Amino acid sequence: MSYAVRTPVFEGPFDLLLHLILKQEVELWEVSLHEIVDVYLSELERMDQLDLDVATEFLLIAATLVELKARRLLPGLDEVELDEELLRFEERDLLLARLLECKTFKDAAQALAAHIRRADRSVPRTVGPEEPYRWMVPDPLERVKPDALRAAALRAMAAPPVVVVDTDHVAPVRASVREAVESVLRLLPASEPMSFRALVSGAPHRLEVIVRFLAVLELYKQGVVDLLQFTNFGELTVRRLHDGETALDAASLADWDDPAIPVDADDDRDDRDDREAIDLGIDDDLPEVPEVVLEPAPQGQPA
Amino acid sequence: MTEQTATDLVARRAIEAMVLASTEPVEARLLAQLVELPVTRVEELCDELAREYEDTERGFVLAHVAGGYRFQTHPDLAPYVERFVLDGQHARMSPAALETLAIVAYKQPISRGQMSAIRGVNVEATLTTLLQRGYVHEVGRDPGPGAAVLYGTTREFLERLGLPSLDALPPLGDFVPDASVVEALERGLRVSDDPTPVDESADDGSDAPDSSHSSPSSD
Amino acid sequence: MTEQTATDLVARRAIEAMVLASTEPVEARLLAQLVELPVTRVEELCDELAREYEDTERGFVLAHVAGGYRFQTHPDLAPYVERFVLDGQHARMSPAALETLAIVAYKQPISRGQMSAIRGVNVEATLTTLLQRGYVHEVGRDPGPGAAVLYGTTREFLERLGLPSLDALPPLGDFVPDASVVEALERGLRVSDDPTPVDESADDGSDAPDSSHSSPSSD
Repeated sequence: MSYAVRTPVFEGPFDLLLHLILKQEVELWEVSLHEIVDVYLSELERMDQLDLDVATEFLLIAATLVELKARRLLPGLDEVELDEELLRFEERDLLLARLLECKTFKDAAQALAAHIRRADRSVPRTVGPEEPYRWMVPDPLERVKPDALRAAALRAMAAPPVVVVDTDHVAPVRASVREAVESVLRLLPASEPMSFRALVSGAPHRLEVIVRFLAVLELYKQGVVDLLQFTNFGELTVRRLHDGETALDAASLADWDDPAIPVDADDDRDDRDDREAIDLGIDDDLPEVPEVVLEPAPQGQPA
Repeated sequence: MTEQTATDLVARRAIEAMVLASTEPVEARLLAQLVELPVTRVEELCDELAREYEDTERGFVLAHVAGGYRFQTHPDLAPYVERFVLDGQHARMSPAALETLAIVAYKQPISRGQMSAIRGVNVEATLTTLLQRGYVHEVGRDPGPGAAVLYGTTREFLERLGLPSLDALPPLGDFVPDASVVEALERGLRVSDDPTPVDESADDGSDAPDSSHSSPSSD
Repeated sequence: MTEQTATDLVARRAIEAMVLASTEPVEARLLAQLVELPVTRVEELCDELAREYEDTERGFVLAHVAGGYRFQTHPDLAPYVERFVLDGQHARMSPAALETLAIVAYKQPISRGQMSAIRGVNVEATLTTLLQRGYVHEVGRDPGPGAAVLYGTTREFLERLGLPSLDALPPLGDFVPDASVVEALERGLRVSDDPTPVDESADDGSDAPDSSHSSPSSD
């Protein structure tokens, strides 16, 4: 499926996501989360100039999407605790609810626009009374207090909005793939294989499970571990390939955790602006996740 | 002519004169006070007048806008009036401004943070525009911690939309996406453990390059 | 309906609409041009309209005054119109006008370009209103290139506000204007009068709350 989404400038993540999902409406049976995630991320990548505030929200949504996608890769979803299960649906539903709300107001805005277009066809009479009465009209300034004038001056000269990234709604849950790699290496026995489930048994937060999974993939990529899985969605087993420490590719690790450093200098994507490289590239096998800051409970739930 | 209708006639004429002389929509309450009739009667008279203008194909209408009555040109005559009143042109509103305005209209009183949450982007700039244009204003403070400024729509907003009051806005429920859209969205975000098999099969195929079975030397 | 009367009907309605929306009496010649009929025919139509209003006991008349046709209140209703006007509930200063006036008050002498730059919208319409009301007047010319007209507040402004002098304006305090405001003022005189689209959003600049159509003699 190819998307010619070159078109509009998306106003925000919901805009983009709505566009991506509803665009696929015609191909309803082929709709799948991973495609949406991929296209979303590649859209994000193409936006070479993201405002910081816009970027934050885009990244939050991206993180949620990646998380949704990553869940499919986690084994034994059917056995996770009920709490987790509920939480997962809750989060997905929250995103869904926000999308619905956004769509609702988009359509409401259209209705307002229609009212305005209709109203624009009429011009109100504003001339007021004719001469004999005109001089009787009280002067509007007589009702204005000097303080109101001062307030108006302040309003007019006030600084334009200072862009403040509102991070209140971002839960301070941080997980680093680099740290997860260390944890995995610490936990993984030198000789015998270990199930992924066991590897994440001590992880208190879903996010850590996901990041630990990414860490395992990274180790796999670097040839430190081998992965065994006999059936789809079956138990995933991790086995250390070599005894002792293998030299880890630090750059590759940095790739995960340090989005500010453009690690793809040798990349052939030449139209990228490295200064603002917010690398969520999906050129590699998996979405690279920058220092993941997930948002378990975004504000602004629909009323 | 009975006394009753004589009173009505004077009231009707007085209403026409006062509304004509006004620069703003005139509230029925004010008209009622000046013609010394109940507000409901004044409203009836205004309705009658409006119908009469329509029936006699006048070039103007008596419109009920922003809580009051005003004379305005009949929309049919827009081509003439537009050529004539050159500086009456309104600035167009961006889609972003309209969306934010819709949110304020339906959710007022509402804080900036709440607007941003709904739109998924910072509404700072659009809100400033709306404030400057006078469609939106501060209506209070959130009693909660932080005491966020709450915003609501203004009388200018109603005038711009040509609506008598906020109640005349179409109900928000009219815009809630229908089932097919909801389904499309739901499907778009479906996680794999959802029971529908359709999704699963689509995944299995296309997810392959992503799965851990791919060759380890991929880098 | 014959073709002739259909044309007449449209012309009649268009005349009503244009005269209603106009802030000045409208010349028959201008009306004739816009409805594409001979001037004499337009005059006939206006006479017919005037008679019709009289016959149907409207509260307004179509008067032929110096300069053209205009709607005005029927003399019978003078007591109502007077009370209505004196009541003055409809005389109000738009937020846009107040802001522009405030900028002039605190930053005079100031050019139109500078006002537009500070407010982020074209102040043309509001400034015209303020000039007409006599709150603001020309106080000089910028010595720099372009020689932009500079404006300041009038004595009437102070009187209306009940202030002895400009020094009595409440101080802005330790308020630091935004950098863009400072820049606009410094750039000052190089700012051409054409309004810079400071406002990033899709505003096309016209001064919204005030742009309520036609010319701004809002009294």
